[in-house]
Amino acid sequence: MTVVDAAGLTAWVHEFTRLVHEQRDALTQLDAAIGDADHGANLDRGTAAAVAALEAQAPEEPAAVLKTVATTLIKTVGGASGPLYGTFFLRAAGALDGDDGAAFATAVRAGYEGVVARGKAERGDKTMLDALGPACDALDEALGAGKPLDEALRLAADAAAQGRDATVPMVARKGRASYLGERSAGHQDPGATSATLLVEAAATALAGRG
Amino acid sequence: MTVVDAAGLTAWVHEFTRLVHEQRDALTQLDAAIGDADHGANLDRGTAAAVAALEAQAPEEPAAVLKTVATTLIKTVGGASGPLYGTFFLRAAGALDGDDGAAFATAVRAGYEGVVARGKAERGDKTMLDALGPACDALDEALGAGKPLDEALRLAADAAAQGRDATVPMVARKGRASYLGERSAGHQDPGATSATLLVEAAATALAGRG
Amino acid sequence: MKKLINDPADVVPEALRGMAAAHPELRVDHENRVVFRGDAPVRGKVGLVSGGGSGHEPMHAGFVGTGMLDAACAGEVFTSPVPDQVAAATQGVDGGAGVLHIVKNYTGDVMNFEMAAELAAAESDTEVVAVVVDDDVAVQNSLYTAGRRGVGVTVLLEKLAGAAAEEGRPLAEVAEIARRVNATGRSMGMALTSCTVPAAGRPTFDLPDDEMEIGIGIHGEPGRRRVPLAPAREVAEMLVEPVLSDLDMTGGDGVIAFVNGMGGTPLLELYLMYAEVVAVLEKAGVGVARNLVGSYMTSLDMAGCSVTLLRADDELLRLWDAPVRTPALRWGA
Amino acid sequence: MKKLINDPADVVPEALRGMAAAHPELRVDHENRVVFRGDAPVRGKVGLVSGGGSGHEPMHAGFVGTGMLDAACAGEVFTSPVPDQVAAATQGVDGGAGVLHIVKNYTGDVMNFEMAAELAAAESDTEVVAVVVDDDVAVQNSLYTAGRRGVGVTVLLEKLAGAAAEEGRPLAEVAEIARRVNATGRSMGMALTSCTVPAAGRPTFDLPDDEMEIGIGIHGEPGRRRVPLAPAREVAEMLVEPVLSDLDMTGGDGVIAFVNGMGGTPLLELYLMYAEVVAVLEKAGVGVARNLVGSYMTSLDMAGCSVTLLRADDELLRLWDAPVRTPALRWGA
Ligand SMILES: Nc1ncnc2c1ncn2[C@@H]1O[C@H](COP(=O)(O)OP(=O)(O)O)[C@@H](O)[C@H]1O
Ligand SMILES: Nc1ncnc2c1ncn2[C@@H]1O[C@H](COP(=O)(O)OP(=O)(O)O)[C@@H](O)[C@H]1O
Ligand SMILES: [Mg+2]
Ligand SMILES: [Mg+2]
Ligand SMILES: [Mg+2]
Ligand SMILES: [Mg+2]
Repeated sequence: MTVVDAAGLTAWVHEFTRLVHEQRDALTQLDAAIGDADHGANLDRGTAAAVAALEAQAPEEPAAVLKTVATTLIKTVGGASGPLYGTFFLRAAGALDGDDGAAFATAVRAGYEGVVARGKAERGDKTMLDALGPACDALDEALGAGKPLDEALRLAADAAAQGRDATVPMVARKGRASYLGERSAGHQDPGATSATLLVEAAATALAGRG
Repeated sequence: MTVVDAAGLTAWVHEFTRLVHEQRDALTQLDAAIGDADHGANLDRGTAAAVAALEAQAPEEPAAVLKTVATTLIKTVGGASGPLYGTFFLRAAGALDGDDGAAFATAVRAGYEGVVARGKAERGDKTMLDALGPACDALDEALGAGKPLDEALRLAADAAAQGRDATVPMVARKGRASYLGERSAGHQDPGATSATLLVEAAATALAGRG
Repeated sequence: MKKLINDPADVVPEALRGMAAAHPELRVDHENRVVFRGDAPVRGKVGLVSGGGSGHEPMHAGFVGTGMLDAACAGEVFTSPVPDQVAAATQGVDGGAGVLHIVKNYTGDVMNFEMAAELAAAESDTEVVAVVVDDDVAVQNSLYTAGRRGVGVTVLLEKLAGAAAEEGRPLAEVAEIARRVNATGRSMGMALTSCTVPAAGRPTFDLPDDEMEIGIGIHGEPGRRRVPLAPAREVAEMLVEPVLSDLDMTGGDGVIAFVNGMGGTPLLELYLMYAEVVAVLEKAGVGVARNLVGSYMTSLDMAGCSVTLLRADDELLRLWDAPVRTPALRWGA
Repeated sequence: MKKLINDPADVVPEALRGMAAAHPELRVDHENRVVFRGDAPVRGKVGLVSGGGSGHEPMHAGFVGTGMLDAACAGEVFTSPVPDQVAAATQGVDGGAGVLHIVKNYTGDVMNFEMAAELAAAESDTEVVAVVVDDDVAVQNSLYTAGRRGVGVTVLLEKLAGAAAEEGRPLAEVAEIARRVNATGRSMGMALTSCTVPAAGRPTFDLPDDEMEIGIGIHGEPGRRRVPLAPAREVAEMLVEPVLSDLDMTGGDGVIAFVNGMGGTPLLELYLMYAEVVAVLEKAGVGVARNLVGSYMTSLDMAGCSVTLLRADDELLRLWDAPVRTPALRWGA
């Protein structure tokens, strides 16, 4: 069965957009505490633009969907999260080869590695990597263990959420929160929070596909 | 008996200074409501300087006391109340001729007329004239009726207080409060309030002199 | 009260100390609290003296220099300077061609400058002419009131009369230009928040989060009316329309348009407001010949703005474009 | 939230419209949100491009003009511009002598400028060199963190590198001057109040009436520590001392001292602060060769200030004194 097609990826982006819009103020408030109070506005603007671009073009190729999202995010978000989420989708688009769950997992991991390369952060630095990394690991592990994509994505979303929660006590070493030093501890990272929405959106949008 | 001598006038200025300092914030708050929130600071600065000048010089002539106060107020207060109170003391100094209650009343009325001339306001415009004017009238009337200065000054202070209270419903036609138009009604005029302190100070400081 | 100050009583002399350190090209008389052009008095040039309460920075000291003021007297916060200060300034800028006093129309300012002129007349034979600025359309003009306040036009007038004086024009002509500027310029202001006078220690007025004051002055005087918060687009209309209906600004050479910040409003918002003001003017058929956008005549930390329009003509535009070299306004020099 | 705006989403394009109207000598590309010198690209001159989030006005667009920047990219409020904007700016200022990117050290700014440079390299053969400004001593500098932030030195660097480019110096030399400026300048900032991001609608942080934040950035990032309110005299010490202990500023030709307002602080207070800063420097034996006092790099409506010191030498002083003609900085031209 075709698990990952243009429609599925488009649904993923739509669902991510919906969640970001819904959580816009919450994301901004998290960013206000340890950053500059724009993360919700940034992603809301970017994801809305990505949906508009997909609607204007409706790419037929799955990789083209991801590429459109990537370039739109890069063109419209700015800040740290724009290039990072943009790179995520760009690398995922480049790595997408096939239409099953494993192909999706490979693409997502390539995206994650793109974020690592672009942002030069590590897990534990209190960034979106702390949600994305565990999610990729959980996805690979579940698929490797023969679990269906549905269940694997659910596990990935749970891992992302756990990773997100684990950012609370961390002292930030990258991004704007790092300027706060010790004062950054005790706050949840906004990027890890939005990244969890991204994985959550995949689990929802691709549900029932395998 | 010498009713009005340098010591008496100096005591008057001291008492006025004390009252202004005590009421400084109240005067400023009245000015905040319909002006620019500086009347208390202005008079506190000026009267303190006047006391300092009197201490530095200790003029022997009663008129010289009033003149020192006048020039010091003009030099240090600024705003509307500086020239007006300065003119009050300057004209009073010029008109002081004799040392009894009648001489004092004449001097005070000359001061009042100086304020009228300098400020070009009338009674009913919601200014210090609304306290000074009734005080002068009451003083003249009481002395004319043969009352002792003590009692006359008390009546003058009461008249000033009544005049001050009567400014509350007035719509200001002069000074900064006039910019508010109808919105100036319902507030007590700061200058009428400080002028009442001036008359009150005379009643206190000159008490027991006749 | 949150301010970068020490003792509230020392704000003015301490800020003057900073001005003196920052601007060695000026001369500061700390005793009299007067800021002079470094080269004052300029022989044969009409001397321009202005001044007023402090708390409106950069006005007036920031406008001292070539092509604008020769001296500015700094009163206490929101309190006009005293006659001695104005007299010292007058004497210090007298280059033999007479002195122009530029006085904003407030009871205190008018009286203190008057007394200074009386002092000057008694003590020297310097010719002094005073021009009183009264451009605020928020205030009714009448013989039986204190009259309109002097606000934004003051800045434009100091520039334009300063340029005329710099050209070597005689006192009568400089004064006549100043009067013409005052006659053809009008302003209107608004506040989003009150200011806090240092010596008072708390906001002059309370303004709920969803309201603004229209028709405020520059001393934290409350305005004529309080209205619900509105978008910049509507604020621009509320400010421009009363100005246009007070004085015909159409035809001729357009206007000098001045959007002024009250001290607590960031430049981002002032530029945005300027775009809205231009839109209102366009609709009314009024062209903009020159403009000035920034916080030039402030009211301490008040958030808000004012709009000033001045009907331009050839001569005023030439004077506007003439070189000016002061801490706050500088071009062509 | 009390601001002179319309829809919070439109703040940046609407303010750019006002800038374009106010400054006909500049050219504004509204699609890309880039403000250009009117005469860009200047043949044979190194092009200077900077930019960053909006909300810091007059930085950067207010520094576009002769002797300073060739183009400024305006991102959303507090959000770095996107690569397309920077690429359009780069292309638009390329006069054949290469382009210098002046980038403040924030993760987002650095990445977006990097991606723009990659785009430029792929699409043209314009030589691009980036200089990253990181002068904020409130932040620990380490390879393992995001490093120090770029703050006040950016303004001085844009002036100094701009003057070098205007002289016709080649890209390598202009970049080397920029790097030298960055290496010899340091800053420290503080806030009395938070700013309010228009899209967020409420203050980024809460600060009690009797406390202030020391070591804040220019994006409403909270500072390193919160301390009780203190007089200006002590604030000056808290800001100057960490700067002096980070970098030796004694000897040589003194410093360029820059007291910057954060947007909501009136000039009166900035001059007062400058007097206190000079007093601290005097005690430390540091002379001031040049100064700049005003709100040049703001954080929306935040009340507060920052102090920047730059160790001067003959060449830097000459470049500082060179003519500059921009909306916000202007002298000698
Ligand atoms: N170097 C980095 N690597 C990975 N993620 C990062 C990095 N720097 C910042 N981030 C993420 O970006 C988020 C902030 O995004 P956003 O607020 O949109 O950008 P900005 O910090 O430029 O305002 C942070 O919460 C963090 O998760
Ligand atoms: N023209 C006038 N004649 C008499 N009194 C006046 C006049 N104008 C103002 N005042 C008085 O001055 C008071 C205000 O004084 P003050 O606050 O010190 O000066 P300013 O208005 O310049 O700030 C007013 O309350 C009023 O009583
Ligand atoms: Mg952010
Ligand atoms: Mg007052
Ligand atoms: Mg006053
Ligand atoms: Mg940001």
